[in-house]
Amino acid sequence: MLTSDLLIEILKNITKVIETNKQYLCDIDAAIGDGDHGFNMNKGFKAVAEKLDVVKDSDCGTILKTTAMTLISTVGGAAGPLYGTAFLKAAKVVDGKKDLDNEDIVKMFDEGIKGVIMRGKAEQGEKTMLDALIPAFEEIKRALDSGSSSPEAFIRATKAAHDGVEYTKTIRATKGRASYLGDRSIGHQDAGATSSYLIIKTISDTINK
Amino acid sequence: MLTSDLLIEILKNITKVIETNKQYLCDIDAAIGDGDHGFNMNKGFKAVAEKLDVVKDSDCGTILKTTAMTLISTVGGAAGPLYGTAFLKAAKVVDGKKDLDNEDIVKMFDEGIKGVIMRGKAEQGEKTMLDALIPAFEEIKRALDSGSSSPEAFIRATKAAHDGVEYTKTIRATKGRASYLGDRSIGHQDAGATSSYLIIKTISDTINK
Amino acid sequence: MKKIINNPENVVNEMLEGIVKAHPEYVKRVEGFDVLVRAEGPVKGKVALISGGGSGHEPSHAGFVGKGMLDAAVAGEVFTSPTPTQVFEGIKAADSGKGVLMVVKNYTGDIMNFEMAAELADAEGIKVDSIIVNDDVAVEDSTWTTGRRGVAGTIFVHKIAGAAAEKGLSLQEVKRISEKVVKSVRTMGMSLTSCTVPAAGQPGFVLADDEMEVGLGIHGEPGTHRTKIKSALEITKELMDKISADINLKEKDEVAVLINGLGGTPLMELYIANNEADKLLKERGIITHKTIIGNYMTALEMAGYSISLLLLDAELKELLDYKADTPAFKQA
Amino acid sequence: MKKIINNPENVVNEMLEGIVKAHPEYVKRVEGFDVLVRAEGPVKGKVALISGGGSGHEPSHAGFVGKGMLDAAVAGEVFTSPTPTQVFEGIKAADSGKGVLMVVKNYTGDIMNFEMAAELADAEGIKVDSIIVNDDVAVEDSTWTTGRRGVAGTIFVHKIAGAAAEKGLSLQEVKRISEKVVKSVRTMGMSLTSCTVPAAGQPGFVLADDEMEVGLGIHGEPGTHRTKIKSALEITKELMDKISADINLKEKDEVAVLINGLGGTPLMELYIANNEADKLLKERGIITHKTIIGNYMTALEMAGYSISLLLLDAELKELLDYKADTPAFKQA
Ligand SMILES: Nc1ncnc2c1ncn2[C@@H]1O[C@H](COP(=O)(O)OP(=O)(O)O)[C@@H](O)[C@H]1O
Ligand SMILES: Nc1ncnc2c1ncn2[C@@H]1O[C@H](COP(=O)(O)OP(=O)(O)O)[C@@H](O)[C@H]1O
Ligand SMILES: [Mg+2]
Ligand SMILES: [Mg+2]
Ligand SMILES: [Mg+2]
Ligand SMILES: [Mg+2]
Repeated sequence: MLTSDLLIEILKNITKVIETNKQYLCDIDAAIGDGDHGFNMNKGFKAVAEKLDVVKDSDCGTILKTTAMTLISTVGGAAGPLYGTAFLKAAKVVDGKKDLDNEDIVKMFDEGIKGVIMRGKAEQGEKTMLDALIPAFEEIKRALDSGSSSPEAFIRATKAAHDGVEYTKTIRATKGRASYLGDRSIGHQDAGATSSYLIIKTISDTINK
Repeated sequence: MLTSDLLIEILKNITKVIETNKQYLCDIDAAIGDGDHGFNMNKGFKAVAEKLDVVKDSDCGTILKTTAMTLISTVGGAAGPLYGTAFLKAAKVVDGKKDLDNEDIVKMFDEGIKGVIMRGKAEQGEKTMLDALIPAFEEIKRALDSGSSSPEAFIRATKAAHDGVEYTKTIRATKGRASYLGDRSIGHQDAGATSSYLIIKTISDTINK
Repeated sequence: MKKIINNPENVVNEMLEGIVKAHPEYVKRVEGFDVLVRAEGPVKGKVALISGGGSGHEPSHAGFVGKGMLDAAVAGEVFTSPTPTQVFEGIKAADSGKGVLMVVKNYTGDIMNFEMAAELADAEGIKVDSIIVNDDVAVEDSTWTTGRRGVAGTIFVHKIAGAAAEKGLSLQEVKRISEKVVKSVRTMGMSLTSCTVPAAGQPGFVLADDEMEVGLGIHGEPGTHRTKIKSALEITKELMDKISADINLKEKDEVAVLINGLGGTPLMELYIANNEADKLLKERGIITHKTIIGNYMTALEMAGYSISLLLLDAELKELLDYKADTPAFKQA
Repeated sequence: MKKIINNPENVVNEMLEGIVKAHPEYVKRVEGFDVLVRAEGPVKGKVALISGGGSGHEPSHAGFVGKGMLDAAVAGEVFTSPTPTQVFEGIKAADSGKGVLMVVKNYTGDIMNFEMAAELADAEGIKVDSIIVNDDVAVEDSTWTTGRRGVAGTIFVHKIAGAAAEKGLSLQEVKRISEKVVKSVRTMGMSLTSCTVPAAGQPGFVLADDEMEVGLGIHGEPGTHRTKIKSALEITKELMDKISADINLKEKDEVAVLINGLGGTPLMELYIANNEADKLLKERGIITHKTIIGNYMTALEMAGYSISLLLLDAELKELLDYKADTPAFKQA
């Protein structure tokens, strides 16, 4: 069960984790992109954190929509529209709800990922955030289907996301800035996949606390 | 006695010496000027050397005038007009003569230096080529007056020119590019004084050979 | 990092202020946003042309706001696409009712942010269309990738679409002409040095003293390959060969040439490169109608340059020669 | 040394070729000399304005050859004054019988070479006069030194004297107006990096990663002092204070501002500096009539900039605003 209070806490923790990893994400992006992913994400989530007080008593839909709109209006780059769209689509699923059950969680994730795909026109295996998000989502589904609790499911999802990040090292980018490098992108991990992994890990850490 | 053949030899030797010292003169100029004095001089004397074959049977006036015009039309910078004017004025003194006596030599030097002063409006002590030329000239006069031979006089002049270069290290530039530096020019030797010293030394080495 | 800046986080804002103060006769700022619009805008009776992208490419794009070129420019953070909110403000400020054409360089971020802005504008009933510039032949244009990047060739779109809009053509016409420019322009660049994003504080990559990077993007992204530094002739030939092969130039074809400095290259070197480019074109019997040379699409202080060739027809030629009056591009 | 060049000994020649090929509608070359004159020159019925100096300051001076500015530009080797022979060719090619005014920057070499050229011209019966620009307040103007250097303020002389000549004024009048500009303009600059003369192959001086040089010349000559790098605000204030003190600006005075890049500075930084300069002028109640910003008088790839202030009166204002059409300066 995910309450709106817990959701607020998760978002606050994501802000902290992104801030801590700002330079790390930039360095990863610098190797095969333009080195700004950490700044972009940090700018966005700092803005989100500032808005959270205003919506702290709202339903999950409002919280996620505010998060989405804030990311969209502050991040820019590729990450802004992608994460923004993900949160926006997730928000729609839980509109008006203060407490979310496992079904909501799965649906939220599913819609969020579909949003990323719709916006970015990428698929799994193109060395993007999807390579962390999709395996994580599939693991959540599998875990919940087999009767695991959501905290347990997220522990497994975190592992899957991490594997996804590792997988991005082995492939050639065909979407995003790194695709310009051709085969030279192989050997480097994807920045967006890394931030997605950090976000899933933070959700897991927060609900497992 | 200075013959036109010896004059040609002197000019060829100057060309070689300047070429050998190209980088050295640039480095000196770089410290307090713009680092091109060696290039400028080298460009000019290489052009002079090319012209020497044409005038090799001419009188000293023609040889020096050709040298002057070539320097004026190829060197540029501060050194071009100054050395060019010096040679031009010296040429006038010996117009039509194939053999020069000591009196001619003194007069040539005197007029040449006056040309530098007329063109550059500097005087001794301003950290320019004059700080090598004037003491050298005075030493030549002194030596010849006291009955020395011209080869002897030039050995003494070379020493005086060298002292002049050393002296430029102790003073502040008030003319030329180095003057913009104010007191920061103290401690560095002047590039033009150094090339003047090299020229006098080459005359001396050639006639003492 | 050596830069004449105050706070690295505030460079875009201070730059925009400095632009408005330098060129009040050309541009004004949309209050509260990183958007510059024509001083007299929105201009009645014309399609509005807007562009933008990450900052750090100055004079692109704000320097081209003015008569005969752009109506508005939207500035993102350095090398980061502006947000849909910012672009949407640009659209609103530029639109005079005849529709808006967005000139977008082909980067995932730019495409998505401008697309979302268009969705917002659409919801408010503003007619918006877009043209995607993808002139960089360094990058392979395959269906499996995001395709070619948009680089300096974008200037030709600004100039020619700008002239079309200024002459009062419809949105559909301006878009058709823009598409023709995009189809007819190719660019390739190289660099001698990297550049430093102020907020990052260190260069995106490092080149050894005898190395150059060929085919790189305008954000300090690594290029297609790195080699020992070559002569102006060899470099220019490599770029020209790649471009000409791609655009399939034939004898008697007429082109416009853009020799674009990346920010840190002395004009002397650009002219030396132009001397080589011109010789190569003449050798092939290609006619140079116009040469544009200088810093137009830069990557901060990067040393290097790109060559763009635009294959002309009568329509493009007339619009290219049409008068323009902006801070960074003026033509009588 | 990293440069897009072929042979270091041939950079000036190849650059001039590249300029003529890029701008045939503006300039042509005097065959066999490093001199560019107006494509349509000599222009009948007007005083000819010529300038020149060492190369490496592009677009100065060839970039300003055209309507309303220069009639000819003479290019020396990099950072080396051109010879009298070259200048004399410029004089002959530009003169249409109404006399020639030479705009000379105050360097010993330039002064002497231009002076000797004038002597040659005089011997051929050509009316020649000269104006010496000495705007650099970094250097003390005392009777014991060669006086101040001529730097970026020279652009204002080109522009204003150029307008006066274009309007058909006499040599005497054009000279009077030029003298007024020289009296009314002051400049000071700073740099973050050195620059490398191609033939030398290594930088003229070296600055540490956290150092800047203040008050330096445009040839890589060391400046007046070296300090830790400061903010755009502090740097701009230091330059502005020195300039304003020297020219004694008062409230309500009207000025033209030139924020001049030295070649390797991104436009972004120039605009940030302009933002500060504008604030400082407003604080003192000084009115900015016009701002010119970009690379006008450069020192190869040097990073840094200079500020020039020109105190205006009605006459200078009118001539400054007069139309100009040259490769590097256009005004409707
Ligand atoms: N089309 C796409 N679909 C999904 N993710 C993408 C796409 N393009 C880029 N990304 C993700 O965005 C990340 C880069 O984000 P960021 O650095 O903030 O933007 P930019 O590339 O504009 O600088 C990449 O590492 C990748 O994971
Ligand atoms: N007014 C002057 N009178 C005499 N010599 C001068 C004068 N100005 C400069 N010089 C000499 O010229 C030298 C510099 O020559 P060079 O480097 O070729 O020219 P530039 O200073 O134009 O680069 C100085 O070292 C100095 O000796
Ligand atoms: Mg990035
Ligand atoms: Mg010198
Ligand atoms: Mg980016
Ligand atoms: Mg010099």
